[in-house]
Amino acid sequence: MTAKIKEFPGISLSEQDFADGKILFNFDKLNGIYAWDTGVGIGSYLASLKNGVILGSRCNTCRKIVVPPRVVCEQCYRPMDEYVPLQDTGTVNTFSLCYVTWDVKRITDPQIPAVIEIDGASPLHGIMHMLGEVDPQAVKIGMRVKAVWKPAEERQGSVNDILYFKPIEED
Amino acid sequence: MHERVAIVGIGCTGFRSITPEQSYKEMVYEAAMRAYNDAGVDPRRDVDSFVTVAEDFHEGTSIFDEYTPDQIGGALRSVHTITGDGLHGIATAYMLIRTGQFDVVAVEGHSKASNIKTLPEVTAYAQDPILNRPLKFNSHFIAGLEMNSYLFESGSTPEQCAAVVVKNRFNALKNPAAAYGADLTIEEVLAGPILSWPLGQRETAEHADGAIVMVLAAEEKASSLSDKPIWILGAGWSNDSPSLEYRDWSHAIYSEVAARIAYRQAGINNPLEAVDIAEVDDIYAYKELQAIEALGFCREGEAGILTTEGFTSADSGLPVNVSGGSLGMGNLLDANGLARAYEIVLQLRGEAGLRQVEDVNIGLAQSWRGVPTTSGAVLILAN
Amino acid sequence: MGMRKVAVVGAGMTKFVRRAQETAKELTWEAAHMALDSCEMTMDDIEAVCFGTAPDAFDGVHLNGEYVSDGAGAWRKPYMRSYVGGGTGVFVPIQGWYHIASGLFDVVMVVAEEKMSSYYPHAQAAFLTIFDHTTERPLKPNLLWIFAMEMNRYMTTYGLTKADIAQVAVQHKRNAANHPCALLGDANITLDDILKSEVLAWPVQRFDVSPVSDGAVAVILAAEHVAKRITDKPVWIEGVGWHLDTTFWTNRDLAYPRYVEYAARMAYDMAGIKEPRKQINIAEPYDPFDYKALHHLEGLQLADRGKAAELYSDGTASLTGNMPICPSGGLLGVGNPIAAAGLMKIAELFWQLRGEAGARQVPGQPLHGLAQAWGDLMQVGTVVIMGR
Amino acid sequence: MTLLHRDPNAPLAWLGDLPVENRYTFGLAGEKFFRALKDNGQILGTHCTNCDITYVPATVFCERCLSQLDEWVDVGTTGEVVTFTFLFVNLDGTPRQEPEIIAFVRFADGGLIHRLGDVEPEQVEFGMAVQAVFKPASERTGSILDIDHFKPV
Repeated sequence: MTAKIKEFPGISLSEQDFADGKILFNFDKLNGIYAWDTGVGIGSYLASLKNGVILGSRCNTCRKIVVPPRVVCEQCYRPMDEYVPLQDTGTVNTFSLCYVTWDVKRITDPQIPAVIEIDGASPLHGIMHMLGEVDPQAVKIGMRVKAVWKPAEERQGSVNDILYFKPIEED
Repeated sequence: MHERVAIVGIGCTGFRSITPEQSYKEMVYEAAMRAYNDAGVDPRRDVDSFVTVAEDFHEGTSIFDEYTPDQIGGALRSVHTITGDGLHGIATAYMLIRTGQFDVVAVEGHSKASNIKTLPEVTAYAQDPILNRPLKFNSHFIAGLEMNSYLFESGSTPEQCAAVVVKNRFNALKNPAAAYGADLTIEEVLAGPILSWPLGQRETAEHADGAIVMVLAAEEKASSLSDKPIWILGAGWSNDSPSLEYRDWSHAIYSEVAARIAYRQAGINNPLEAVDIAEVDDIYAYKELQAIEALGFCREGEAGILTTEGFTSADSGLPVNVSGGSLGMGNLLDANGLARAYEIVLQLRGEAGLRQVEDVNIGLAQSWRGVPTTSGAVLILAN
Repeated sequence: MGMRKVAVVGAGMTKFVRRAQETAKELTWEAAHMALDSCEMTMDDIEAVCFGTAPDAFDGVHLNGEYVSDGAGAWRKPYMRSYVGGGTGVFVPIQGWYHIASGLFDVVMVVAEEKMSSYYPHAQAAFLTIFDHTTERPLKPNLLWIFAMEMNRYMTTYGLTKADIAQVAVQHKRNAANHPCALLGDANITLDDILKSEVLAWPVQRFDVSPVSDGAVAVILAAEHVAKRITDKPVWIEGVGWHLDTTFWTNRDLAYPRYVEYAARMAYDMAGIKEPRKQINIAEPYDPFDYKALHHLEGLQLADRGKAAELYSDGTASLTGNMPICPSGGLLGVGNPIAAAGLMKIAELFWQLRGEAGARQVPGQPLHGLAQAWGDLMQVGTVVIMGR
Repeated sequence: MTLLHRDPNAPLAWLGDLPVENRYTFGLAGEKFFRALKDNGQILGTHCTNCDITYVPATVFCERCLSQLDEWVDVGTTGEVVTFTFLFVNLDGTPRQEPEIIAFVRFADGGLIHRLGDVEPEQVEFGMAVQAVFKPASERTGSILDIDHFKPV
């Protein structure tokens, strides 16, 4: 049918069309404020972060330790058996060197988000966090890293209680 | 194709004005566990597909469908989300099973309304951004306009609307899951603050948190899974004009169309004769009257009279909202229709406890998606 | 009783543009109107409407499905909106399929629309809100992060180079030069252009990414008895599949999209396809980023793990190859108004299988085509197989 | 249902927002409708010959048959109150002492939602004729607010 149709609808505008007032438009902004109940699993995860511990949970059926902790195992749908405090070290599963912020501003020094497999959790089980104190070009998949925590008195029970993960030397 | 489909398991948790001890995922998990236990199924083995109903801005998350699978046992399974009411979710599961490709399908809906700190402003963001939002009106004005038009056209009265509140909140006293049971008088209802005249605050359902999960199955499975399968006789849903400028202000035409579709499937010509019990939308009290008329239980202008005469009370001709409705159980956002259907299933199974209605064989659940929508759904169930 | 057969009988779409003047409703209507015209139907023939759009944040309206419904023709008709993130565009025809296959309806309008430019100042920022509000959003993530991290994991696992992957962008953007609705078609683009484009989030560069855009697409589905009455060239929906993986995306292997594999197996089973590499004549895998097309071809079992790039280097994927991939130009070339982009792939298969794709027509009268989309937190696969 | 317990020190809730800001084009119909409102103080509709309906505000498509509409009509500035309400809550849900008087004012087969002014609540009636009161031309921007309110004729 595209062979027969000559004209497709759709009028393309440029930013200039808005600036010049060539078209009519308006703005609005949502006032959307939420207080999400943290509940059992994530509530305990946050409380644990405040104490400088990354918390996981174990499913005895699947013989698996996951992070963050949750009350039900998504694989077998059995209740998770217990909490497991994990190490604050891990291995870089993957990463990026990002030159754009979330609200699309260019930056010269890249942010380095990574998925970090946490020691003590099952293989491939990790969390997303940032890398720091590292030359961006030196970051590698498989690199060993350790959490750099905020001082205890500044922690609020938040993933930001960890400032970032930094490389560690190991034998 | 599977012609016949039944509800074989139900579970819920809630319904309370706040639920701070549980995350939304944990709340849904609890409801799902109950439903799977009720149906005697293991979701990881026996459920072929999962349908959830949710809206981004009710959750505070974009493409919220991301967060639906784990707590219902749907990880790495065929799961999808409908931005509709729970009855749209049931209708979707009904269609999936009827294709013949799926034997067992689960449906989930929930509300964490207490987590939305700016609900009036979130609701207002559903208004047309060019024609309506610049006026900066609280969205209750739409219900005010509609109620006034409905009263004027139908000859119904504010007292009749207040009688709906009295009935439903009284019914809720016998429902242990209901958050807002009360023994009130019409005068007490009318004495409350006005939201958008003629609509009063006490004729508007308070919000509640809660989750509901249901398991549906094709006929062959249903009979083996459940002693009391509740059969779907008909499912209809419809929209009307979404714009405030072109819609009909006094009639719930979307409910009329949805009912017509559902009745045709169910082979029902005379609804009042066929249907033994109904659960209808009552987010605002006048909506119950409007719905009773749109569903063809009586003529325009008669629903209010039937209500004050007690015809829709729990022990009378056509019991309506024996559960307490949204006025008695709370407004559950996208899960409202599931709560209505939940009560019908309990009643048809004979498991409604103190509020069990005698001799019920066919029940009807109806829902509306709230202001500013013109979206309604109707489900007809039988034991 | 066997399953009811469902066919695509009409299609329409708008141009994909960076900023559309039309409102979301108007874009939706333009596509719907064209789809009706294409098969000489009227709204009297349409019994139900299915609508797809991804997050409400883009169009900027709460309960967006309700707001846009009039443009999709939902007036006094059964209407539902479905979504599975980026997978929505290929899900909404599945939704239409089950409406008809259920026996409840015979003719259904399926529309997908996205107006990303309504999100201000930049659509990309909306993606912050797809992350977990408590455990991830405080890190201020953007969408590029997860793509870049997945691409990195994929490249490293299989030892692929940027040049291996950039071939995808070259070919899709070249194909798009023949698509009248395309935003970024370029017949002369080279590998070097891709590799030298601005680095956004290494390993992702500017030309590895599809552009945010506005647009809408509509198709009309009909049950067998109606389809045969309307057209002598119905295109059948032979198989559908969809799977949604766990939300905990940092707890699984990012190198391989197992959810796409599961969705594909579901669709192949239904379509009776035993040897996809031989039986699928055209593939429209989801390509919002160039590596994603490769990732998906592997999940779809159309290439061995880590080997999909070879389909491009050995010519299999080209317009005249054995299995042309994204003859439309894909998201990389035509544009990526999320849900509409997925449904564009369905429209493309419809036109290709009918031999109506004009300058993009692949030779050899293809019998079976596959369209696939993907989305959420690297989590969902949606697959539709169509055939003559 | 769960074997895990909640840490007694767990924070109750995580507070956050949904950052959504939008810029809406008025579109094909809105462009013409609001220019006429702004420049000429006119209220325009479009007519669907197929359904014999005149939509106000104007739209480029008929929601019933999806036909393209290009027959534009000026429907005047006086309409009829179809329904009305007195709104006692603000946008954020807080109560207000003086109500907003809001009406749906019919023009042809459509109409406009707007405020009523120059009238007491008890004077408002169904079917009452009301007229658009425009802001001075210099203050109009191309918005529904270019009409300040409607008042009884």
